[in-house]
Amino acid sequence: MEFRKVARYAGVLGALGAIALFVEPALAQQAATAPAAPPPPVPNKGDSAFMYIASVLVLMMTVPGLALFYGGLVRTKNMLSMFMQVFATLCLVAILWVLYGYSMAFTNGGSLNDFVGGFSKAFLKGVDSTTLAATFSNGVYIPEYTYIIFQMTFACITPALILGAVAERLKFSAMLVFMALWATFIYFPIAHMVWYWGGPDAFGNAAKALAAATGDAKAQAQAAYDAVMADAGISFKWGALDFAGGTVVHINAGIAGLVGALILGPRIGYGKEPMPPHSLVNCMIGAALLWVGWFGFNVGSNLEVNQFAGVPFINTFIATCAAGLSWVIVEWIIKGKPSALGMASGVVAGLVAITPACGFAGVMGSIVLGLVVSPICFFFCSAIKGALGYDDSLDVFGVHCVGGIVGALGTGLLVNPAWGGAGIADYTSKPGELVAGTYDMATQMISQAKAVGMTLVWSGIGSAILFKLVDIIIGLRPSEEKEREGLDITDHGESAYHY
Amino acid sequence: MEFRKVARYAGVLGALGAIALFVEPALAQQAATAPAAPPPPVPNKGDSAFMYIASVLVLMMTVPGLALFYGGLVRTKNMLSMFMQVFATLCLVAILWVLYGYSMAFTNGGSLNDFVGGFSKAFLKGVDSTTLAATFSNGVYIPEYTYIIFQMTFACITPALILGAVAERLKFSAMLVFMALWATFIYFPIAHMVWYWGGPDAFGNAAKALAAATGDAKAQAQAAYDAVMADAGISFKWGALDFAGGTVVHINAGIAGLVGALILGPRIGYGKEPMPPHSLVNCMIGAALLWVGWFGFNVGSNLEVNQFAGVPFINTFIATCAAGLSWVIVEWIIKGKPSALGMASGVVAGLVAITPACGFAGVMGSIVLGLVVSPICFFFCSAIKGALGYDDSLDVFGVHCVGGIVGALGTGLLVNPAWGGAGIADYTSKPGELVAGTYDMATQMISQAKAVGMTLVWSGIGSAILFKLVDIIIGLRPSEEKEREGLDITDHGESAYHY
Amino acid sequence: MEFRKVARYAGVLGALGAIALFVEPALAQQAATAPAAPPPPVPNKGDSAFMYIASVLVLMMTVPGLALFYGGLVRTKNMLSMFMQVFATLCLVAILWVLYGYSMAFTNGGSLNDFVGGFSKAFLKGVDSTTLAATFSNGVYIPEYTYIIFQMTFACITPALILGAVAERLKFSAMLVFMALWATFIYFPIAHMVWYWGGPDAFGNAAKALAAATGDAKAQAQAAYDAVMADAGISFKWGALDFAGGTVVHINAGIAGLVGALILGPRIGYGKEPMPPHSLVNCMIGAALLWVGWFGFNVGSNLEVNQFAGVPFINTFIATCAAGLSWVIVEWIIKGKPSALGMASGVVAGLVAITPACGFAGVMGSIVLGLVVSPICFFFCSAIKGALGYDDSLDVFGVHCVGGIVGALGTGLLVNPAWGGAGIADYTSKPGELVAGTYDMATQMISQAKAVGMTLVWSGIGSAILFKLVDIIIGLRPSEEKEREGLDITDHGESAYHY
Amino acid sequence: MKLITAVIKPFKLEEVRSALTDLGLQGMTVTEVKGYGRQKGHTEIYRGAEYAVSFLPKIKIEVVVPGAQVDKALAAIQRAAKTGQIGDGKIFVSPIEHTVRIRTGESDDDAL
Amino acid sequence: MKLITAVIKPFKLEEVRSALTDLGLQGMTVTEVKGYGRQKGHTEIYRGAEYAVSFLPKIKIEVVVPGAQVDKALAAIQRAAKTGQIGDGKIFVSPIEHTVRIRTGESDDDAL
Amino acid sequence: MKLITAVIKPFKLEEVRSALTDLGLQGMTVTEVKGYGRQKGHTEIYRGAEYAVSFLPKIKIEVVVPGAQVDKALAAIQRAAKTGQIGDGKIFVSPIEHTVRIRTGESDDDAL
Ligand SMILES: Nc1ncnc2c1ncn2[C@@H]1O[C@H](COP(=O)(O)OP(=O)(O)O)[C@@H](O)[C@H]1O
Ligand SMILES: Nc1ncnc2c1ncn2[C@@H]1O[C@H](COP(=O)(O)OP(=O)(O)O)[C@@H](O)[C@H]1O
Ligand SMILES: Nc1ncnc2c1ncn2[C@@H]1O[C@H](COP(=O)(O)OP(=O)(O)O)[C@@H](O)[C@H]1O
Repeated sequence: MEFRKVARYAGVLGALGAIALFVEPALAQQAATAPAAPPPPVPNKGDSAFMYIASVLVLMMTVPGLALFYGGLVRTKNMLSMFMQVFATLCLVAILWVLYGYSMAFTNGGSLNDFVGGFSKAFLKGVDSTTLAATFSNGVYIPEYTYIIFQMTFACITPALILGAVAERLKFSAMLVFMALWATFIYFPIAHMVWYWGGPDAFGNAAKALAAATGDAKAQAQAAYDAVMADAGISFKWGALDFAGGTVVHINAGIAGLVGALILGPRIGYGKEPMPPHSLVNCMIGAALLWVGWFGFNVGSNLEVNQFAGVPFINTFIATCAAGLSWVIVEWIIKGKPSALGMASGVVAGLVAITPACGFAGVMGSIVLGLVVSPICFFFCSAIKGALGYDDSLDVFGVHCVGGIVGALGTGLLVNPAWGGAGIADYTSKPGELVAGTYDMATQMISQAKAVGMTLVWSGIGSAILFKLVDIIIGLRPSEEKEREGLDITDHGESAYHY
Repeated sequence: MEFRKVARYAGVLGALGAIALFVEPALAQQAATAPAAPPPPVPNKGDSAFMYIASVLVLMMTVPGLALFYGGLVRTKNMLSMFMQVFATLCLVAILWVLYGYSMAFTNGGSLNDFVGGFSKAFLKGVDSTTLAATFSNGVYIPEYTYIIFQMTFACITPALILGAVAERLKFSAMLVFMALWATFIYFPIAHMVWYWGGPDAFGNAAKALAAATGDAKAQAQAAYDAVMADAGISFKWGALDFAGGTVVHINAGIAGLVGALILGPRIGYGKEPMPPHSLVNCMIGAALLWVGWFGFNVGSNLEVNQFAGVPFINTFIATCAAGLSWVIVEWIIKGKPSALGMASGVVAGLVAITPACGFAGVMGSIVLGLVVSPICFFFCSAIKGALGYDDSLDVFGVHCVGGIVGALGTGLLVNPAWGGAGIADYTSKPGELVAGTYDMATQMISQAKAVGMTLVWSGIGSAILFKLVDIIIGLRPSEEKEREGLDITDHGESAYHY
Repeated sequence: MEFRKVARYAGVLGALGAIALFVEPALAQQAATAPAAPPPPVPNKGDSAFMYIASVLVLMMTVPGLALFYGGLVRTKNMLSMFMQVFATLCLVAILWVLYGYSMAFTNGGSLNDFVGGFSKAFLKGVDSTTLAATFSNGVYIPEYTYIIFQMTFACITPALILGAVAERLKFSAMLVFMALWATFIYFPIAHMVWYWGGPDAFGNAAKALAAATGDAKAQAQAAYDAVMADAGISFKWGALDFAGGTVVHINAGIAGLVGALILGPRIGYGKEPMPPHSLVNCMIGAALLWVGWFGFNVGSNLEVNQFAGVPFINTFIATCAAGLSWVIVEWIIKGKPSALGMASGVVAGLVAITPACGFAGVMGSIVLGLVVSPICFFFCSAIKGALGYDDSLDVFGVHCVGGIVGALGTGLLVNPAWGGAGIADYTSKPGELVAGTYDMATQMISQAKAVGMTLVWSGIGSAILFKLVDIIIGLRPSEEKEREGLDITDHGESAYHY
Repeated sequence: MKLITAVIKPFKLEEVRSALTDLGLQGMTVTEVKGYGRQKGHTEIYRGAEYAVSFLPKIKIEVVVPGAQVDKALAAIQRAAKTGQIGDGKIFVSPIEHTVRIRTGESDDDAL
Repeated sequence: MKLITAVIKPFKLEEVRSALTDLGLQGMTVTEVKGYGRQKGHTEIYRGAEYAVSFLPKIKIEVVVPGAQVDKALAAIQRAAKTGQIGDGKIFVSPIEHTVRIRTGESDDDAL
Repeated sequence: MKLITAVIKPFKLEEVRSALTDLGLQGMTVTEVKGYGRQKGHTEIYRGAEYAVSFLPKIKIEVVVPGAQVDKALAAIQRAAKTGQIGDGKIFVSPIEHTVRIRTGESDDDAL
């Protein structure tokens, strides 16, 4: 038991990434004061195989998964629009990612390093088949391309999530411009804040060097140690836990969606005309593919397929089951019938909530998290949305943002070793031995809350500015007549079906 | 050639599982009489990567695969009902699995051990990231979580298969209660009977210890040896072969479906009104995803990705192709046209039949099995069903049970080394060397028949009791008016499509 | 940098395969003159795991991927026909593959060896779990079954691609006969010409032996060396580069499709009645699944998951994104609206173009290739097709053949190390050290053009003969009345939808 | 000639069709429609939002018959379509002045 | 009795339905149709091929009313369905000679 | 005014539409229907179970024309829709008493 507790963590906040080039200058520098460098690590083929498939799975979550989940929920006349917006967002952001996004997220940003990286790897400069990225285990590396690809799929799906909130009334042209801006000014920086750090070996080596240093070398080693610790995003330094992107992905996209829905205003006829999902079948296929792909998302966030990979896997499975059932039961009690849309919503809410927690919680804790998240999201999607009257078309806020917050806070509780959680790893006190650090609930919950708050503020305000900007430049909404006719015909000149 | 023949086996019956905790007390006890224990085995990352993806594939078989395959075949008004029933069964059984199902299937059940396990691992007690599960190779282990997850996906899809037989007329509430009971009293015990054993190392070590023992120690070693051999499910001890679950999954669900169809009675209008599939497109997408996912099911049942993994893979591919073509050709001859539904049915029949045989048969044998299974299933789905007049809505009996029986018996023949089969491994006479045991067709066919009969009886009678019970408590069928209106609206308050 | 440049190549043309049985007689013979043979290589489990999943992904490209992509584009009345033709082609060709296709493609064909293999491995004779296939790295092998399976999925999808060009007017019976012939006389030979070679170790060992030989042995070693070099398909010997099958798969199927469309003539009503896609949603789901599965196709073509596997992966991702956007933008400019079908077409065009180049190009080169291919394909699908008036129903020629040619020629340019490409490996001058050979643009472009031309001629003429032959024997097209009613009912006796 | 338009419950189509063909009426045209009437619809709920679906699926049969056969046809339809439950539907009779069979150009009663 | 047939814009269905029920008309039958008229359609483009789609989705409402209510019904429909934009649709009135309620056999005005 | 109702083969819609517009008729309403008649349907087989599908897809065109144009319209439809094969369909003419254009309130011939 002891072993597991310490091992499944993620440094301080370091959920996903933590790329460290094997021959990164900063590290080389410290290596000078450390014992002779070990031979370059060789990536394990099992890890690589897993990470590539995980990336494929996250792509499948986006297309066709998310496109179907969202597309099934809109009216027939906007079905293709939904598909096109998801596809185009994916294509656009992937290209930005290799041009400068990866660099903005995962390099040192100099004086702005707390918030954003720099451009030293723009156009993937210096990346080739031999460069490596750190994982969360000392001495274990994966090819840097593998890491770039896996992270790219995250960068692509996150903005696409926003589309559900503004569905059926956002012009395609405006959407493209908004997405380019949003990826650049919101996503890449937040990814940097949360996921950029030096990696376990950098931490461990610096700590070892410091411990070994005596006399004059002590001060130098301390400085080197401090430099390594400081070379990370601000959220990471706060020590919040987020295994697979609850904040960076779900809270981030969810709050941006709410802001978009408020700025665009409700769809014509909202609250007056019925707007039932045009194909709940497509919606459920989409939900199923999201679930299937989410194992790439969550388990891939372990960055290697070591023994601990089973933990995020089983938690992702079970929390989702619990949340699916729990939404359906709440609905049964309150509305009189358990609905298929409720099942789909619960499944997604469960996946969202377990995302930050999946590597930290115990299996029973995951069941509880799943049971809890659905009623809360249900309440936001029906009561709160109804009361406030905003038109978050497909409940991106109610499911992703609210579910993400439940998950982020739940993570702080469920990591508790006393409750079957994995505890928090300590990379520095006994480097390489995976000893668990101390866990204090209050401290941890404050860290979690800070990370949540930071994301809500940065993404909320930033998205508002960007939406307004695009509205001024090219206008967000189509004319009333076009919106009535549907975006499929007016934006794309096509109809989804000709049965 | 010699090497292959001995190596692709599976102990006695041990198709899938054979979990043995590395430090399980019982084994440790015997280890005392054996030479010093080797260092704890380290799971191979390639194996883990493969098993996780295999589990994802089996999930994809269930949702959206099976939901689409079944959903496409019902009438529009019951489409969401089909999806909901599959999703809810999956969610429910997965939770039961971690609560007590895994323990009931894969622990020693004391005096009931022939038929069912105990509750020593209820709530996954004692399982963590360091515990291991045995594979079919001496000295090769995978993380226990990996095994729990993989087996969980089997536990989830099996009851969902039943849903096709009682489609369009089983109330959602009754379905939930039935599934909880069925998993508990039928599936978990049968999984125990067929798949619970001590693993190859336990067998081998006991045999080695026995061989080495002299004098007084001999009797003690013999007792230890007998204990290991006895610590297995009854079906396993009979020595039937079932690589990936032909009995536990397909015969089991198929006979339960027939019983359900008989107890519920035919759908209103059955035989009078046309009930054509509302979307053969969805049905074929479902069939394709079943095929795709079945590689996780069948090849994953090898539990590791060693050189023998190619055998179940290529057999699963080829038998399916042969069965797809063969159904279509039979139909062409008898009905005048080769139909898409025939292709989908043949594909599934082929997958069902090859499931128990995939790791044992040769490639040419698999083609024969595929060619043979489709005409037999076709005969049951058209002639027999028509003659007897029961309403097995989606032919769960005709395809899964009949196809499963063809496969189970075919396995006994095709394993024959003289016919290109793999032969049956002998873990005890030369442990660790994968020497093939003797093969006798008559003996083997009797074992196969016993396993089939056992499943038919246990599941047939048990399911009848459970269906009746649920009928008494809450009633299985909706009112006539509700059935006419369709379960989508009456059970779930939704319509599948609003084009 | 240096390391990467030399390493990602593929021998001379050797895109995909290069099977060499570890104990193949020819090699054993040379080994006699070489130093003592090393112990038999053990396949890496990570490689095997990856290759099996890659094969599953290519199956998923075919069904449901391609079936949906094509099916969505036809009219409702031919939807099932499209699905059936894809499924049946897959089943049929897979069986031919294990019966004799693999042997025709991947064994020595004696005097015809330049063009086709022999029948020494018919019925998979001699293949078992212990036989191995070479990869592109010295000393790295995968199980031969793995290679057979992976290549089988290619053999299945290629003929299925043709179906789009002759959609809605090819009888099912004629289709079956044509496909059996086409696989046999076009696909298996072309696969042999392009992908059959001795593998890196055969090359390297012969070269080493030659270098070490002195005196009399020199001539003998030279002869042995020449024999190894000569034991390859003709296209391979020309030295053209094709990483994952641009010629064998896309140009080959594309030109066959054009020939078929010309011989069958246009659909009744073509150019007069509107023939809009009956479900662009299905088309886009299909495009997404093609994309998802294509990672199996392209990255699997690396045959192992070494560090270089990231290159085809990221290129496949990024070129596709660029091509998707670029088609949409061209359409926006020329036709006034960016369409969903345009996005789907661009995505597929990008995938086609990057297929031969994915392991050779740099990431920025891949973006350029993606941006370039879409306008060219768009031009063929609209202007050229319109001008010439042939009815390539789903633009198989315009997307697969044209896109394939763009990719094949682009590969010759983008492999250029000076432009970020990987350079061309030299297996003989410094065997085992992965030193890059020289690159000369003119030479390389001539090789590429020869391979393209060869494929166009063999497949173009061969397909014409086969289509004519089938037309004479059983007739290609249904009666006018049947074509009007739709093939779903007239060929298969079913309707796709009964909403 | 009269046009008889019957709005019936969908599952009654087969019975009505065969009742009419038993009378020797060889042609009819059928449309899927939605009906609003006394039969109450149902409520659909989508993530908390409830919609009253007041329109129910019905089948509309249109059959043009020679004047002499109107009464028999009305009786036949009524018999076949009746369940006695609310929502069984309506039959309307309206005049047709002229009929043409496109294939042959025959007209009026000959065209039926 | 008269049959009032109104072809309207789809999103006006709810308003027209409630206008009619406000008049006490408890039944109507609705069909999804495609209309061709002055309102121009749109162009759809599929891989370069352009199709002029001249038919637009419309809703056809059929309601049989007692003679006395025709004018009120006409006025109500017109009010509810009007947007003032081209394509608002048409209303046609035609005679109905006989009506039967299948469930009860009641006929004519009693059947409405 | 008369209502001309034509039930035709689906692929003839375009020809009939353009034949009518050539006459200057600017409006019509089209419905997808299923027709039963002399033209025999087909059999569909689902896993052994055979269904005789007696209804075939047809298109129903409704066009209201001023009395003076009825004959020309009938002739035009007949010409355009004819293939000479069984199942070409029927044309029915019935009276319309009143017409309203919703947008403007114009009525009768002005509304067409
Ligand atoms: N006045 C009417 N005009 C047109 N159709 C009507 C009218 N009244 C009823 N219908 C049609 O008849 C169907 C059945 O009517 P309803 O009032 O529900 O039951 P019942 O026929 O038993 O009185 C309705 O759904 C509608 O399609
Ligand atoms: N003569 C007609 N016969 C039948 N339906 C018609 C006729 N004229 C118009 N319609 C229907 O009315 C709809 C609206 O007509 P349109 O000419 O577009 O606009 P408006 O009603 O504003 O004049 C058409 O789409 C068509 O369905
Ligand atoms: N008496 C009728 N009333 C209504 N519709 C009819 C009638 N007779 C035929 N039809 C319609 O006309 C179509 C064609 O009729 P059918 O008898 O098949 O061929 P034909 O028009 O060549 O005589 C039918 O499918 C049906 O929709």
